[in-house]
Amino acid sequence: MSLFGDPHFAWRNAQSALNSAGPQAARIEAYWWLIFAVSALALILVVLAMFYALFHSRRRSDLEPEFRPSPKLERSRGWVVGILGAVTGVILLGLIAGSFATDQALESFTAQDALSIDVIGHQWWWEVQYIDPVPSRRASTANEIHVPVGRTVALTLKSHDVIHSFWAPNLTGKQDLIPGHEATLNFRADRAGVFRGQCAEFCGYQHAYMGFLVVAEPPDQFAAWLEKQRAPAMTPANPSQRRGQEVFLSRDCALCHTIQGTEASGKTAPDLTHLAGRKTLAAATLANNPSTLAAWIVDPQSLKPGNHMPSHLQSVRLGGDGPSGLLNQEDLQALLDYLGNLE
Amino acid sequence: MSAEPVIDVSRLPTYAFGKQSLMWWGTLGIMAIEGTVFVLAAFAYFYIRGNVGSWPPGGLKPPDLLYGTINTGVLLASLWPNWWTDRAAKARDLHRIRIGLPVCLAFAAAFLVFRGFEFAALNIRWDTNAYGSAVWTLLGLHTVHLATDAVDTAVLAVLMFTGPLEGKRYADVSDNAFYWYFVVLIWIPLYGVIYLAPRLN
Amino acid sequence: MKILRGVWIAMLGAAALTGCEREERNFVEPPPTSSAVESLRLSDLRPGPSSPPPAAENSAYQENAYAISEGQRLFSWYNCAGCHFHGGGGIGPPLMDDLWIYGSEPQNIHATIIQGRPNGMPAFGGRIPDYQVWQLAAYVRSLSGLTPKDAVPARSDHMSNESPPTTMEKPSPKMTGSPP
Amino acid sequence: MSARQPMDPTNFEPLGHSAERERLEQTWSTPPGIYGWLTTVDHKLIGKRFIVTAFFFFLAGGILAMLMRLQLAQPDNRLLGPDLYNQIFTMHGTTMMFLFAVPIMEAMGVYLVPLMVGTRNIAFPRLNAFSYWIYLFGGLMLYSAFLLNIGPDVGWFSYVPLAGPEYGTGKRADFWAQTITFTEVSALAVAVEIITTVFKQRAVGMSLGRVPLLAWAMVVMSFMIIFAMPGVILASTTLIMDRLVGTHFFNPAEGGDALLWQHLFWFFGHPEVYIIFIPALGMMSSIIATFSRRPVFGHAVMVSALVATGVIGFMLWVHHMFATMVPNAGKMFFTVASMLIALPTALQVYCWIATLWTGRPVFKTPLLFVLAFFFILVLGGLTGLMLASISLDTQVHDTFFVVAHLHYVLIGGAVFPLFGAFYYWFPKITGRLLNETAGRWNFWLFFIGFNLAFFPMHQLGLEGMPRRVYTYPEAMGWGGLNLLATIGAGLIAASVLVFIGNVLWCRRRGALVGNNPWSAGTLEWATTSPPPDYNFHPVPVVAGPEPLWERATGLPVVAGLSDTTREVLVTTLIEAKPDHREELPGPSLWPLISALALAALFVGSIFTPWAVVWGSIPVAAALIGWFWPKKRETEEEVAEEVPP
Repeated sequence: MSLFGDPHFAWRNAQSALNSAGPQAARIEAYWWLIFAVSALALILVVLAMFYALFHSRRRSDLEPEFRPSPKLERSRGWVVGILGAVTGVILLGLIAGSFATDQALESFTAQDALSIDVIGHQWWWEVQYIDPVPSRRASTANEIHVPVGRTVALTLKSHDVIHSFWAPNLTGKQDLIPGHEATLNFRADRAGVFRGQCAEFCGYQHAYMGFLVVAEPPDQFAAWLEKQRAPAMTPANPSQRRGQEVFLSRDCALCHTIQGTEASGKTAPDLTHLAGRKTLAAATLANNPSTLAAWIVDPQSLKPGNHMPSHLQSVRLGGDGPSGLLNQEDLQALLDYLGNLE
Repeated sequence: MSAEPVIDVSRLPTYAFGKQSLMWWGTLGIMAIEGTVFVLAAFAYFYIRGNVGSWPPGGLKPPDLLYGTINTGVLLASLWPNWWTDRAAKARDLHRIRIGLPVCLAFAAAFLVFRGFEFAALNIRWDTNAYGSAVWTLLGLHTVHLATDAVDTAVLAVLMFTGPLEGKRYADVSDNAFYWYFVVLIWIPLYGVIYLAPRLN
Repeated sequence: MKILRGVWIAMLGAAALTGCEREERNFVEPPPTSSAVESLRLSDLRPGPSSPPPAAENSAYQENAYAISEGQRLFSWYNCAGCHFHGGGGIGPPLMDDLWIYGSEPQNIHATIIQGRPNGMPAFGGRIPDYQVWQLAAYVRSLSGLTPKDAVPARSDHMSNESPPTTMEKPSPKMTGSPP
Repeated sequence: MSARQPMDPTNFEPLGHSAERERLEQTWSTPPGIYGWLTTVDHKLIGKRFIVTAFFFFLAGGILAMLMRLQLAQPDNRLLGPDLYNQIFTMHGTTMMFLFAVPIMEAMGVYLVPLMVGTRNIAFPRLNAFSYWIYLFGGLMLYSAFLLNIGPDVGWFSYVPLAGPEYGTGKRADFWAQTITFTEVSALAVAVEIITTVFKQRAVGMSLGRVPLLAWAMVVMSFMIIFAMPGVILASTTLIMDRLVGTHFFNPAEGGDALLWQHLFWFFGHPEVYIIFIPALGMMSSIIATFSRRPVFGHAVMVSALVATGVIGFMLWVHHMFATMVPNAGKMFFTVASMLIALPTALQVYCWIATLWTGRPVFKTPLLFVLAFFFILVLGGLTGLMLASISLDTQVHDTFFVVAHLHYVLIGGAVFPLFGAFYYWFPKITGRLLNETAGRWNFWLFFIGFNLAFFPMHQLGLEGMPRRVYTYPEAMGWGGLNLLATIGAGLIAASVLVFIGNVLWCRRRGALVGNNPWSAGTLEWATTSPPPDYNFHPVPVVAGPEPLWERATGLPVVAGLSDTTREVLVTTLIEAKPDHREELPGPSLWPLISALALAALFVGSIFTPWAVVWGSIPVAAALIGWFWPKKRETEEEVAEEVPP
């Protein structure tokens, strides 16, 4: 079952520590190649030494144990072992120095003039808040972080429930989000592109599908995007959409979701003000299009079992007439119309 | 071919005291384990403290000193009868052991009674906040040690009066005192953590 | 060896009989047997066969740890705590005591949530899915100890001063060993 | 070994002592039948039982691993849902760490250490029986819970708050915490026994410098258990209290801290790795020495390296927390320690290579398993260096790279030597040899399957695949390597089946090879294979680290130990001079009863705190019954008593 028929979502190198797109990830990648080379060499030498020892040992048919080896021979071998030990120690010190240098380099990327973003981990999605001193200029979105190319981004990471870990390997290393603590993480994207990230700390049933996108775009494009995010939601443009909005506000949707400019102000689920502008649904799990959206609304529990979006399967089946009737097909179609308009 | 016996051990004693004996090493191992538990529990206490501005948190009163201090006195005093009984055991003096063990037991009982008051004097419940949880755990952990050693002492005391008695029991009495020293000595830093640390801000 | 194995099997059997539906995680009502996704992707939505009336299922929620914890989550998500707080009551009546104005059976609580009650309790019928109403009912009942104790956690991760005063004594920490 | 036996392995079977032997037989034997089975205190029976039980848990954990690999073999797979998958990976980790790896290393110690140091039983034999029972009950409890859908589902590390009262719904995490408690009690008891045995029950003349490397390794392991397990005792106790009686250790809203859990858990969790690894190093040394036909090069360096590893092993735990907000200055210390711990292991590797180089290697299956170590463990150790770097760790931490690393370390560093050890000591335990051809199949299937299964995971991790995911989207492009890994896992399963078949066949029909088939040099081979109930008669005296190699004919022996009571010789700590005789207790039902009482307490305390209060009464009663002397036995002993 692939929900990503669209080749646009082939993410083979979009979530890779070996395809850095910013200075932080690049520094780590450089250290990786250094330690990889040293390690590969060391491994080869050990294995070669083992084979050399095996086939150049003094093989005799006589298996009489040599319980008191000649002290002279032992001493000369002792020198070899001692020198090897010393060389190993020096190499280890070199690797430690390299590691510290990398740590230092990462710390030295200053966060001046950084773009501040709050990221809050929820079971199993990411809340994203663009901070601004002027309250009305704040913007809220979910699972998709747009950043300007070439400008440092300073994330403030918090968790709403359990421990999560924010990891976008193309940009920088991961940072845990621990309830009761606040963490920061800086990164910079040096080239435009869509990168994927994922929760890296086991957080329950849908740890596997707790993804997000980092969309790095040229500064002007980013500014336009952010301006759009600050605006309230589009108003319904036709009767079907109006009905959809009514459905949204009168059913369970509005208890958890917010749509700016309407009465829907639930805080426990993703902000849907500009839902239609996002590339994915359900924490970078599904491509965002009307059919996946319909599937997600009706039967989220078979797509992401255990997640907190309520199932409406029964409601749809009962056609809205049963004791629990919430949503009939027309309602659903209207709702899709409305949500599809929330650019 | 036959192996030649070169070492005849038939005249060696069949039991021994202190670090010669197996049981002493077993007891030492247990002390090492439990000592580490106490150290880590104290670490947990200070770790929690590190997260809070004032200590105890929320303007709580520190634990009242009275019973804790009385109890520390009782514990330190109990070292003497234990040491006395220990010496009696090493001298294999059954008469003195029969006096010493009940005295040790009386000290342990007195201690357990005061310990009840100590819990009340903590001024907090275990489920109020993390500070409460930590002090209850420290105090509870130590109480468990006291209680088990009290039971140990009681069993040995009964055995000393009723028999059957063999030489090894004297070593047991000595090891019992050895363990008691541990329980007392570990209390002194604990007293500092529970009663004094909250007073040093 | 055989005896031991027998004992173990007997124990297992006994435990299985008493049932561990307490631990079942029912993510979806009804269970996800359908291929709703495939049918939906064709974009014409076909309703499936209607499922049995849900009232028959409610007893399963009352003993189920997952249902109670979901109820707890929904209690805060749907802002029940806004009036009832964490069970202590405020604008709405307290839920932790033994006083039930409209009855303490799951059905009563279900009805209260669905229909609403005079003096401020809104009707949630048609707003939240039925299975969630049962989960909420199970949680509300757990607040006054009407569900099995071992299906309910001792505390939650919020401030404790609003939680029910527990009557249990402190257990002594488990024994870590005594001199052999 | 096909060539001439360098010494007569039967030289410890002096003729003409048959009456004495019979009396010893009677004194040390385990009663027949089921009663004997339940009451035995013979370290060999308990050790065997421990090994077999741990191996069963290895199989159970392996089956769980196969299920995981099947689930991950293709993207978006629906074979297992997240609920079941989470239980399975938690069970796999918990089983392998707590029910297989640590217990089997202890089990090898329980079986081998008394034989290696030349004594007749382990110290505190009833405690030994007790530690087996409590371990068995813990394992059965965990698997019963799993079969009843109460299997823990929060990871073998049980991070709070996910494992805490609010998010860890039901009783699953409690069963995890209590399983840990069972294993702790068992492991700590065995650790104390092993230390006491090696320190006080060595053969006369076995001064500390002559203690075999495996016995040293077991001592270091035991010390690590003693200082590491308290961390997880405290962790699991506080977790249960948070869940059951509402304490707030891990509730940030009331001053608790989720990071406290991580500190306590990893203070135990990292030494745990070395608890598993260090005994394996000892097995390596035993096997390499025997098959190179010479003592291990640099005995003193080897011992120091073991001790250094044990000490530094306690200074690494924060490297599991590099992605948390622990201050960087603190983390740097752990980078240094985590890198430097490679040094003692490197030195040991060099010493082994020097041993092979100056020796005359004999290629048998045990040696093959040991040689694999030089590739697999060294690779795992090198990836460990990568994890020691804070920056690099933030990229690979909690990804499949770490899954690869830890399996290279634990399978390469412990399971491969362990399989070598099975082949090596099987003739000791049964008197029969395992089949050599099957052994080669066993080895090559394992070696190839292992690398196929785990090497691709390095790349998966670098390509962004996190650990503990029950599935992954097809678009990530991880499908191919995952399929390869699943195929490799299948080969490992086949290899283990070959091994089981080999054991089952050779247990009854393997070649009978005498007492010392490898003509090894250490004391466990100085008695018959399998050893008699009393291990040695007469009790040997040693004059070097490889006593069987040093003296071509009969070693000097000890005389004068009672043959009507279970008497062992206690020697001094450093020089191993005779100090006194001590009688060890005989078979008893009390260890089993005590274990049952304690198990009832532990299981009950999952459901109610009152179980601790009421449950302690039967526990105390059982322990008193255990220690209470029997009148007749005491009288007998008093008659023979020699006071100090």
